[in-house]
Amino acid sequence: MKILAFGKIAEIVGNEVLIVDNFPNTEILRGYLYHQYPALEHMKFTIAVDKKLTSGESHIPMDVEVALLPPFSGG
Amino acid sequence: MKILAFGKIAEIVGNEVLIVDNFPNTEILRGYLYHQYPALEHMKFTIAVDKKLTSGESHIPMDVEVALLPPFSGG
Amino acid sequence: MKKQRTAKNIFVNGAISPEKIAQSIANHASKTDIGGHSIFLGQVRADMKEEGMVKAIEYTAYEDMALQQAFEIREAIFAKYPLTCMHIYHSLGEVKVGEICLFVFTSSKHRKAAMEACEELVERIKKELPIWGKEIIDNENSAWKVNT
Amino acid sequence: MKKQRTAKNIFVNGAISPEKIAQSIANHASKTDIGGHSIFLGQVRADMKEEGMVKAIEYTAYEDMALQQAFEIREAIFAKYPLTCMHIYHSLGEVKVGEICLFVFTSSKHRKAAMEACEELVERIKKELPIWGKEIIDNENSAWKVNT
Repeated sequence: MKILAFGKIAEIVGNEVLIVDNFPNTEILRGYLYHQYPALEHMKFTIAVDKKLTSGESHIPMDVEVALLPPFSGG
Repeated sequence: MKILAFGKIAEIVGNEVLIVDNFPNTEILRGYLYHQYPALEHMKFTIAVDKKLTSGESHIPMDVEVALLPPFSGG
Repeated sequence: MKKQRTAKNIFVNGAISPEKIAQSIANHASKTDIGGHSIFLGQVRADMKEEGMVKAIEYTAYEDMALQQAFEIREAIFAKYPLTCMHIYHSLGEVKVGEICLFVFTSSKHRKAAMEACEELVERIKKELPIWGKEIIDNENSAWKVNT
Repeated sequence: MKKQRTAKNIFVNGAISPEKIAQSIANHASKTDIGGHSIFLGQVRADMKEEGMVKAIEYTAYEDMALQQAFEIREAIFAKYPLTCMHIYHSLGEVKVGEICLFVFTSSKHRKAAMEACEELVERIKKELPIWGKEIIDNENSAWKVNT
């Protein structure tokens, strides 16, 4: 699956797009990310699934866009 | 004394400046105006003395500017 | 020492142009402690009255008193909110339907102060400044505007 | 039949110019049922950070999601307030200190609706749109902006 990374998270993971195995839900994805990029454990970020914000453990359907969003700071 | 008239009041009194005898206070002035211009009795207006709004019976010093102000409608 | 402000002229002959507003915004680019601007613009509406359709408003004012009142309002708003800048412009004379007759502009470091100050300024300007609008009707009638 | 609105692009490359704002205001002169416009402008501040002085903010966004969110916010605000018009513009890329990065513009028959809607829009834009500002510091450092 394809994961988009934004802002400070893109800097930490060193990329704006990650190609990873499929993960069934956001908690398992989060565990994977913390393992791969330990610096993320100290960061607040939200996972968007199909361009919608999620919280807690949310199902990740196949073939949808997943994105890692640090706190917004527009305006 | 000189009295400035604005807005609809200037239309009713037919002038933007009235020259009248001195009046000691705003209530006596008001009585005079109602007598001279009966249409004013049906109008809401405030008397400004020296560019300050007055209410009730207010003293009119000599040689200050007096003005008749219908409800404001700026903006 | 506190900066001493003096009464500024707020009156503009005729409509306030979008270019004047743009210039006023551009003038603030050098004030790099500003984070937010709040602007209110009053525009003349083509209201339908008993007498007919409004095509313009003709503004008159008791100018000396209005400037003095505007100065007092400015000082009160500056004392109440942490503002960087505040500007007030009001038209005199004829302003046609669709044109701008009032331009209120506040700036501050953080947005809340600018927004709240702008809103309070507009309310006070409408209530407290001795300005009158005469609605010019398309059939050559007229009616005095009433603020609500 | 209710007018169907579709998602509009809100993004502008680089700073939003005062001329664009003037043009947007001028475009409303033909809407003669408008009595008041409320405008909020966000301007980049020269804040002093631990890392040094901010000289610009570089904006990025999750554009697809931001446009979808902006559309939903627009619809909610149109449903809540009797507005005639609503416009939102946000910069992407670099915006220098003193330049405008956010332009929110609401118009209504009576002033209250425009003012309240504008304020609510600004709050929601800052809180809900996936946009990030990276503060560029004059010594070539940078820091991620934090909304408060």
